Amino acid sequence: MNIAVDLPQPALFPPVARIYGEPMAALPQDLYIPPDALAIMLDAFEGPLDLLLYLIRKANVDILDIPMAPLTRQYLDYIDKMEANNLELAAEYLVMAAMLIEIKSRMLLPRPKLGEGDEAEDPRAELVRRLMEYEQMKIAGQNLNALPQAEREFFWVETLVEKSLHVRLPEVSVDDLKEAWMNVVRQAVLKRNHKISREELSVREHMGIILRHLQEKGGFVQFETLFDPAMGPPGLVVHFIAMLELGREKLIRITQTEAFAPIYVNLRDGEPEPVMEEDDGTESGQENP
Amino acid sequence: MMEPSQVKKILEAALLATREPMTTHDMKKMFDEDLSSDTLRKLLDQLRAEWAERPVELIQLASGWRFRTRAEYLPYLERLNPERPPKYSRAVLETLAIIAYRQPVTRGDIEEIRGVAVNTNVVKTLEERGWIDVVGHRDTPGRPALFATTKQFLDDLGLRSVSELPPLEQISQTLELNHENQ
Amino acid sequence: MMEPSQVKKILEAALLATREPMTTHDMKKMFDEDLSSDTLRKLLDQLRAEWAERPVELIQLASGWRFRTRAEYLPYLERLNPERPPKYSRAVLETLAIIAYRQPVTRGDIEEIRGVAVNTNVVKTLEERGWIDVVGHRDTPGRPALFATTKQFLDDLGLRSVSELPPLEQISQTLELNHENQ
Repeated sequence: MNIAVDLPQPALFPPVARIYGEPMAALPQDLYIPPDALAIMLDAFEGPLDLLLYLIRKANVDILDIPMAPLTRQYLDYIDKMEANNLELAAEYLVMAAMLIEIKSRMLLPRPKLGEGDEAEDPRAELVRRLMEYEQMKIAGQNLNALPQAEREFFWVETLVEKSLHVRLPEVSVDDLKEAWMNVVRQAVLKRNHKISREELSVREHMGIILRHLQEKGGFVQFETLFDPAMGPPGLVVHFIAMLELGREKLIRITQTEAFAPIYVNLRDGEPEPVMEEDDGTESGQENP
Repeated sequence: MMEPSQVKKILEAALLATREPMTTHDMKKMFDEDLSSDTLRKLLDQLRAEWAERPVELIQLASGWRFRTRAEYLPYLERLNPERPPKYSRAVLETLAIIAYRQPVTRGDIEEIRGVAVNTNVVKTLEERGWIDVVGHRDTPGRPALFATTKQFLDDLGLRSVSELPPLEQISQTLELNHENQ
Repeated sequence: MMEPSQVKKILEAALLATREPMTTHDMKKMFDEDLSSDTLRKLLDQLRAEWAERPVELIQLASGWRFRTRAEYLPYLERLNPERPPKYSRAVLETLAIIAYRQPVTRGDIEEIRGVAVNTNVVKTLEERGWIDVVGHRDTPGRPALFATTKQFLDDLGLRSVSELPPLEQISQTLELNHENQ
């Protein structure tokens, strides 16, 4: 219905009527259209159906009872004018002209009866069906256009996601570790028949625990404080062996000034080794000679 | 077991951040434990209610759920983006309507309804917008492509399905009724 | 005159929908009436406070303001588009294995066992992860640092103690078996 609403020069075609409440620019009554305006008119129509609909709606006739003679005359006038002005006319307009003439001529003839009680089809029926379907889709297009549209009537919410805020760390499983260790061993075997000791693993862990404990306590603790009864007998034994191992590896020093005196354990870390002590092999520890 | 309130917060975070409508299948993927469709639906309804008074709303679309700004804020928001989406010509809108309401259709079907040849650019415009695509070929000579509207078309119009399109004006019905009366 | 609460809602809608950080200049553009920088700042601070308990936060970046998903929700969002988990290099894993099985060890010990020099980054990677640390120094020339695994390492691998690692003996046997089969 909104046929002429897109006309770029409303001054030429001011709305003179409203159909379904929408303004509509009327063609001049005699269909005389200035040549330059004709090009605009042609652009304004989406094709022969659109033009026909316009003519029908303008004449305010019932679409189901189209007066074929005046409609055809108007349509042909329009086509002639366009051709006279050498405007390029889509072939569809000429096809429609032929169709209109055919319908008009068939309406002049008596309708042949197909059978008892059967009424022959109105020659206009197909045209009417097409006009209505077209009009329906034309309105539907406008209705679609009226729906709220993303980025036109509303906007999607999209908060910032900064992946860098969450650094994903590699995961390592016990199996990965085992696999890595097997690699190491395999390499070692290949290289130089490296001896793999069957050392009790927990001793090594406890060595770390003792060293860490000593560091926390300033590198110097009383022997007893190293042992927490909560470790249980096996834990205490392992812990004790770890302490001896640390001593053997010269990582700690275990000292006692005299029998039954407190035993002290201290880190050899950061403390210069009194040379004489190791060299003469005495058990005197820190005692003054 | 995660608290429902925590699940809801995670859903909210995801829905606010998503770049596409989120399916419930996606939502469930975020959680270790199984989230029943019922529970999920209940939480989404709660979220929607909680946002009822706020300037953005949670809506369900053809391809999932997403937050969008409410229509009443358009006059302010549009001042931020002078670049608006293109205004479509009547040819584009009519073609879109035919594809939307009569899908799947061939170019020939569209030409028959509109009574004019379909300009290639019209179809291209709609394809590039992601609103229509080829869903098959009709088994007739030339095997013409069949066009249909996409989920994105529905999403962009805030619809869940084609059945939510505005109903067609009942022109054809009038025609049939009148025919019977003749 | 628009109510401050209404201005705040419009700001909220715009900030939630923006794809780029919004400058205060942009924000002012949305309103007919002059919005003083002071008022704007106050409203933004209020918004930030209102969102304090929510899964997204209003932040000020160099180029403007924007809502951002809080970091604690990223692990869930990540499951929507899972990326391949990062992996440690063989050098890192082997070094870790040596430290775990032979602790406390020096870098020299590791080099001796692996037969190659230990890259500083390898040790740094493990230290930064909190999986190893220096528990002392061996009393040999240069006083090299002794590395051991930490409690965090045990926690992260789900172990109660290092003794729960697959025993060396078993590994060696497997290896010998494999060798025999070869």
